[in-house]
Amino acid sequence: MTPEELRNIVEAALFAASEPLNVERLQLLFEEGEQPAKDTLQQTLVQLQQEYQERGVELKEVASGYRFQARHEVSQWVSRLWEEKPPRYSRATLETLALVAYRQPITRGEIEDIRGVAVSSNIVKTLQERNWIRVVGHRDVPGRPAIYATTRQFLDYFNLKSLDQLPPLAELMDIDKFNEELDLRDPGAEGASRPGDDGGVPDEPRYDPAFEPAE
Amino acid sequence: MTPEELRNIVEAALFAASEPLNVERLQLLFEEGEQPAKDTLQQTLVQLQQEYQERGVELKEVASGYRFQARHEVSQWVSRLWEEKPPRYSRATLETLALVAYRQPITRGEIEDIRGVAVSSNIVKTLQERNWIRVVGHRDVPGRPAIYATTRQFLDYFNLKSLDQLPPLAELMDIDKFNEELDLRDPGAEGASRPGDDGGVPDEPRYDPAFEPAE
Amino acid sequence: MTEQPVPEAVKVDNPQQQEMPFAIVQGAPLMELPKDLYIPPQALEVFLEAFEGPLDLLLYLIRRQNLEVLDIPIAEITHQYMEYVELMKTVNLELAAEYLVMAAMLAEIKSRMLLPRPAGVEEDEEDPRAELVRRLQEYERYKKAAEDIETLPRVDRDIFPAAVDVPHRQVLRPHPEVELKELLLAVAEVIRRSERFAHHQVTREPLSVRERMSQVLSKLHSDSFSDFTSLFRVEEGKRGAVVTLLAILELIKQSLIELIQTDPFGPIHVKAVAAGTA
Repeated sequence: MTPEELRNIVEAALFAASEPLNVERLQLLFEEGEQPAKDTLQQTLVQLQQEYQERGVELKEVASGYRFQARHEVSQWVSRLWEEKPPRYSRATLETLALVAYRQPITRGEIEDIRGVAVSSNIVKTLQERNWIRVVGHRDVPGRPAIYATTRQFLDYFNLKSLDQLPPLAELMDIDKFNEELDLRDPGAEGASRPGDDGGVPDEPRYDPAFEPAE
Repeated sequence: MTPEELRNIVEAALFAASEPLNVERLQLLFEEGEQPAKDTLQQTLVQLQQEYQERGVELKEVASGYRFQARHEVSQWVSRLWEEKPPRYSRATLETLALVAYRQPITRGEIEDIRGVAVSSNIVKTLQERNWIRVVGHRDVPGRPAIYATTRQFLDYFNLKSLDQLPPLAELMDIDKFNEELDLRDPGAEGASRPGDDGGVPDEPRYDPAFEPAE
Repeated sequence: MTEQPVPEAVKVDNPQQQEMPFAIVQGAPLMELPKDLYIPPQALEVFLEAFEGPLDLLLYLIRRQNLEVLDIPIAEITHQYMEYVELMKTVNLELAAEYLVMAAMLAEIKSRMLLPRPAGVEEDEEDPRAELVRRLQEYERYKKAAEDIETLPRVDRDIFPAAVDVPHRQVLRPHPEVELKELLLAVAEVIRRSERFAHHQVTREPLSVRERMSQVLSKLHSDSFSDFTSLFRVEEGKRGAVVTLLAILELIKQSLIELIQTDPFGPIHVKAVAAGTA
């Protein structure tokens, strides 16, 4: 097989697939024993990315692999292909999604604690049906509540390669500093027993999608 | 708008659309007053057709307009994107194969005697089409039944050099001991209570080399 | 999926965007959220739907007064908050429950703030507002994160993946995969079954002999004789010869092949008994 033939197969597969393809998936297009090496496929992908650099579509790498998509510069024209408005999501849905994305793995109860309001089953169901979040386990407490995490499809949908491409979370002002500013107390007093402290909120998502088992 | 910008818009729209687009439809991508002439769009389409002449996808004119499609030459690989999940063999098929392996050369009647139940022609046909068993002769009794044996492909599939690499029957018959050994050798068996395990079938190798009897 | 459009009222925390009517109450546009405490009862539900819960409402009240979260005038905010909660109770009890919890928290903070601190006693106790501030800040950062996610480019709205047809698509039906283990379990099971229920005792020849029987059989023709010695291979040694001989004897016993020797000590010829198709 010549490099051109290989490129054409990879190109056509990426265009024809309804979801992003990674190198492992591309290998499966070939009979056993005829599979190109991963390095070779990786080079082909880089070559394609270059060949499409100046065109209307680009080869974009997202969480679960590579996909061809309309280049940002032309999307205002392309969007006119569809008359229907794209779906919108309620604030409750987006806030729940944000909490799963930034605080995963997380239970519904923990989401409710932070939002201060109940999370409806519909929202969780909607997010699961969209394949944006999924149950990754159960917490070992009474009731064994489900623990949720985001999926690769979530990242794919938002054009992201990994969770750390999400916009950074706003800084949370330190309570110690707050106590100082209130000027009610000794400035030196350490807030040794902060109420509700859960051991510190990580600024970075703790969940690595690379660990997600293949589906 | 430069010709390249126009080409990129048309290219992206053709790739993003789920149905063929004609020149009139392409015009609608643009604001009124900014719509390119039909001739211009027609030229752009011809240009795109030429640019994709040697690639994995081609711009094809069909009844309702133009669409990009995978080129015929690559479709055998691209088709594997939708390869169905392999089915499983029935127990009757596995037992028939197992008896041919262990009791060859053997007729269908002899297999039926041991299994205590009829062996359907389909099972024998399936195994012959797979090139795992073949007819090596006919028994000189009324009806002249075919005698079956396993093939080289059968050995290759199971990664065996010869049949006596299979464990002897006597060893297999001690089923409890045998099961225990299988469990010990099966690396997947220990993951029975993994968190987040959704009951999916684990990706086990189809042949465990550790299983091969020592020579 | 029940995608509700985000109500316009979501924009309440951008006070400059007040040209849009916040709600239409009995035909009259309500241009902004009420600044005083009076909410027309008909608008209450719309008003509540604009908020994602007590923390959101509290944040709104603080932001509306251009206050830093850190400088909450608890007394004033509590007072306003309680007024709203009173209104809610009359309309939507279920929703009010969560707001009531917050009201209780505000009331507690307020009471603790009112109590005089005993002079000369070093308090280890934190400012009673600390927990509330922590929760408000925590909620606000995820509220902000949700807004950020909303603005991310996304498929269906900003991202248009390419999709092409495969007109010459072939239907590929792969063969089932079988593990050796499955095969071994199958044979063990079938033999065990046959020994338990049938008169039939399955003999257990070494597999090498059975394999050789197949090989010998497939080498022979029924219409012509082969040389007996051609069945043996020197490189297999004694063991190979024994296996082949056992296989030939078993094949003769089963009347699958015949041996012919015309003269004593003359060459032996062998052929398959049946006119096989192999």
